[in-house]
Amino acid sequence: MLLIDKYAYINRLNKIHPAEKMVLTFFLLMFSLAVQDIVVSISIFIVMSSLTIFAAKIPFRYYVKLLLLPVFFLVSSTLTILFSFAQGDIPYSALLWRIEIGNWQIFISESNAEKVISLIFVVLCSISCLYFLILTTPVQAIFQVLRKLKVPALLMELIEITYRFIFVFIESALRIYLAQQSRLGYHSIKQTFHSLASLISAIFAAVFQRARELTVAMDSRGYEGEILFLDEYYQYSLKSWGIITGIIFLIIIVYILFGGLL
Amino acid sequence: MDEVLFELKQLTYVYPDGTAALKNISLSIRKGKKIALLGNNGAGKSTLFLHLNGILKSTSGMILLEGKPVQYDRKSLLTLRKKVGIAFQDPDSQLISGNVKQDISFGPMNLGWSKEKVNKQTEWAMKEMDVTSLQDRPIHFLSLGQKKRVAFAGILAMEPEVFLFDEPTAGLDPYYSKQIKQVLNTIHQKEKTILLSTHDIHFAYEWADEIIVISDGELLYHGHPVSLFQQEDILVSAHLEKPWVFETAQILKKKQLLSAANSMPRSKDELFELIHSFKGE
Amino acid sequence: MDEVLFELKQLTYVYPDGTAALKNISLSIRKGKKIALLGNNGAGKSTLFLHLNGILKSTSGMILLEGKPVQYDRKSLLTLRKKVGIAFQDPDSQLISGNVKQDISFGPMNLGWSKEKVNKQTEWAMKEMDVTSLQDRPIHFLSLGQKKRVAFAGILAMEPEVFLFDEPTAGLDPYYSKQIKQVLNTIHQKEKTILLSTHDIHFAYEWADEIIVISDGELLYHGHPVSLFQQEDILVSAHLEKPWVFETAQILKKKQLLSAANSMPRSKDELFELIHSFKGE
Amino acid sequence: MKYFNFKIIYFVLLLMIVPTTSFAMHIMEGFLPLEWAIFWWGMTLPFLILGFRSIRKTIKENPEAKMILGLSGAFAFVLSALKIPSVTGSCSHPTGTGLGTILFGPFAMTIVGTIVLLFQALLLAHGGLTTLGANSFSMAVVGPVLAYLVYKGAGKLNWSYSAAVFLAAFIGDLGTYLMTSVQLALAFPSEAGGFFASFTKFAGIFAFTQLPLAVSEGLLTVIVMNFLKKY
Repeated sequence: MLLIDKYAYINRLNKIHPAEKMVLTFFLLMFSLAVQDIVVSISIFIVMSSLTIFAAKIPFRYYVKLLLLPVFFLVSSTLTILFSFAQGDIPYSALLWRIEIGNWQIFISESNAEKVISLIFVVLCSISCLYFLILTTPVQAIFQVLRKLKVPALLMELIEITYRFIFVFIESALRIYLAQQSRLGYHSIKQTFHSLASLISAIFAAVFQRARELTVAMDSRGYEGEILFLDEYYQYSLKSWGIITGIIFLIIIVYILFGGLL
Repeated sequence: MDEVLFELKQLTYVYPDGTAALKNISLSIRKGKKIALLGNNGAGKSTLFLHLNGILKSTSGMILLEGKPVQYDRKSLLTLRKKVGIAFQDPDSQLISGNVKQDISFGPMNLGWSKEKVNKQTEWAMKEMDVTSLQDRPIHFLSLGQKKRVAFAGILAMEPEVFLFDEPTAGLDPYYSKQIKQVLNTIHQKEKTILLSTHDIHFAYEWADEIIVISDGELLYHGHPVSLFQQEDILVSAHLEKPWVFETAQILKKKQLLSAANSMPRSKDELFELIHSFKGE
Repeated sequence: MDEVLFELKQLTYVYPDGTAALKNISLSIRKGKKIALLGNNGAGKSTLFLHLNGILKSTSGMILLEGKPVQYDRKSLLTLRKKVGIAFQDPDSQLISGNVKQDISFGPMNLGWSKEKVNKQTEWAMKEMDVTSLQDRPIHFLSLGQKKRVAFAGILAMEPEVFLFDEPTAGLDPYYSKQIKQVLNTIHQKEKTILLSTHDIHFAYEWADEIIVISDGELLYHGHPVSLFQQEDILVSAHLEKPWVFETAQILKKKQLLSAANSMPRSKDELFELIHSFKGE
Repeated sequence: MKYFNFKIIYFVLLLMIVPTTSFAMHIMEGFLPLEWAIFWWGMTLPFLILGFRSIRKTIKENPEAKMILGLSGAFAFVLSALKIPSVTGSCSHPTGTGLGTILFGPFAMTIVGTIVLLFQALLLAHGGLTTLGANSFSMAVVGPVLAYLVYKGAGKLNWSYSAAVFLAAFIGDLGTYLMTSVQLALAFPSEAGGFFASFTKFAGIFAFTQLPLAVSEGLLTVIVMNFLKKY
């Protein structure tokens, strides 16, 4: 249903301690955002993509498909940054391209182009970090770390109930959708709106019914106001901390030696 | 009545995540027949239904409807879905809006019929399914048995030629099951083709002209009910049990408490009738 | 083993909207018995279960647990719920979070046991319900049959003395149904009391020590399975059919193809055994 | 007039590149410089705390409310994964901001909305973790607050129920995307004209996808609310 979720549970790195994967991901994310350097970004992108494809064994084609996912946002936003508009004279000299229409100028300045190129690399690097985390770490393992980090228990409970029922509701939404489709519910725009609205209302009604049933079921299992269960057992490993430290050092050394080169 | 309605040719369907739900299925479905589809949960029964309605499109192989390959453009789908009505297992996913009458008119409205025709069809379907007295009730006040009948009326009102029923008696107590079975007879009297999936082997054995067995996406059997249950190997590999009427008759015949010359009884009544009229050999 | 566990005295429950779900029900449930609760959809079976678990509080009448009236303060409820485990019909409303193992540990954790004990109980319950191999899976990866077994394990891990099952086999195909029935035997071997509601009359007849029939909130019958199906009036008013084993045996006896001296067979195997060993009168 | 023509050329160019389905306005992972990512987390946090306190109070009074809120998160997630036809003929995903605010109120929506954004990042790879603060500020704070004010305001002005619902959803969407444009413009001010020029560019660009979506979502929300009123 949700392929990212599925891979998170079945990939080869799923048993690695989530805290280890989170430390690596967040360090590299922060570092690349902080230094905004193309060489660093490329290095991180290569390291994280390799981990995702070769270590976690996420299918290459699926990974590429995921990388293309944010293309719309990236293209439209970077083009927006790339082109500048000005009325009258342009106060800048270093221009790559310029067009004049009426008293308006559209232009691409050198500094803007640099900014955009660096941004694209930083973004690619960041999503490779994000994808590494979400493709290799089950959401529930991330929750476990968040609980250890003392995120309020009530918030964690809300998050967990949400997660559990996302799948229940997707399934019922899908069923309703199929039933409507077989009765020609999506054959015109007007029908589509009507059918979608009744689908949404049905799921919304299910919220209350499920809430009631869940309250009863939890009470009958001795629930006393806080969801408790055994933590899943993950082991910290010297080897992965070694690899993490190695990667971090490598990236820092790359930054010191080659930073600003491109 | 032996015209072929659907012809499936080496139909294969693979879900986006790579699991094959249907494997190379070839079979033909003839007009006016009552066909029961047996198979465990996850065997591919629902997937097959969704193909016959044009909601899923096969990965390979093809489906012919009345000799012509099924097309997937908007207009062809409209014609297909007008011809083929599906009643899903869980009526709650089928009935979602408003009251009984409004829900039943959902399909007819989508067919673009005139208000009068929609109204006429809706009234008629309600009468056939015996839900006219419920017409103003909101859906969520209905019992499960009532919901099922309303869902069926919603399909019937569109006047399809083929009815696909996904486990029509699941979750119903024996009282409502019986009612649903009567409803199936009502529909069949209109010379409609009925294809239904069920776990109720006894019912399938009694009701169906033909039985189709699917296991793990593969077609294991398509033919007469009696000969199916004589083939132990198919029963084992599809996890099917024999209907008790069949099994009891087999044992009584073996023990010569029933004449071996009698044809196999198909229902409880037939079996008991045979026992009654038994004179000893 | 004939100690009384629950004693219901003139139990009546009226929903806030005024409909009476249970009417003046008096019965006692003895320890270690396997009891089947029959009745149509909406007869009041689930409402009765929720009373035994202390979730609903009767409008009038009372419930005694081991001779003492059930109290509704926090502490008494905790004790009651530790004693009485309930498995609901739809496992999606019962399974809460985490993966299989974590969900099963939810109940034991609420009982305030030590981590070691919780772990031991969870492992044990997983083994009993044959879900150990699924322990790391998130709930949404499971099939319906697997979800049911996980839900049962979640109850079993709390080691209650009484198990309430709301239609444990509903929606399952025959293969999974069989598995669930084996699970029931496993539980019963531990001298636990089991009360289950079902529409499967044949199963109830074969499995139960006692049958309780509820219709429209009223108690119609409580006693031995065989004598229930000899009382035609109850069967009619509760819309119940006879189990086919019972009916077939009745007819064979009448026709003197079975000795009238034989006790009524309770299962297919017993019936066929009787037919096999029949020598003529 | 000529200014207008530019934009048209510029947008036609863009429309040729963009796919027909687009997700609602989520700033993607890595797009905001570190300082801005942190800044927006800082802006969102007080609202999260406020929202959290408000729901904690509700839950104390009614324990079932906890389940309802958790399930609402799941509901909102599924809602945002639906595709709705946009008036331009393409498809888009609703934000659910307006509907959620009308149903649950702006405080609960802050928490529920942020949880939904978290799951969109974790399960769908939409948005991101460093940009969660910024996205949450526009979608779970500004959008809901605007939607709520409009909804209540229209009620006070005695406008029809449908008009109030439509405007709440419409303005909620619009507010969200304008806020996102502000965030992007602050992080990437234009060389010529600074923040305002940049804001004009971003707001103009996103108008193409977001305005039709806001209209569609407004209409959808009206139909949904009319359905729910019957329950």
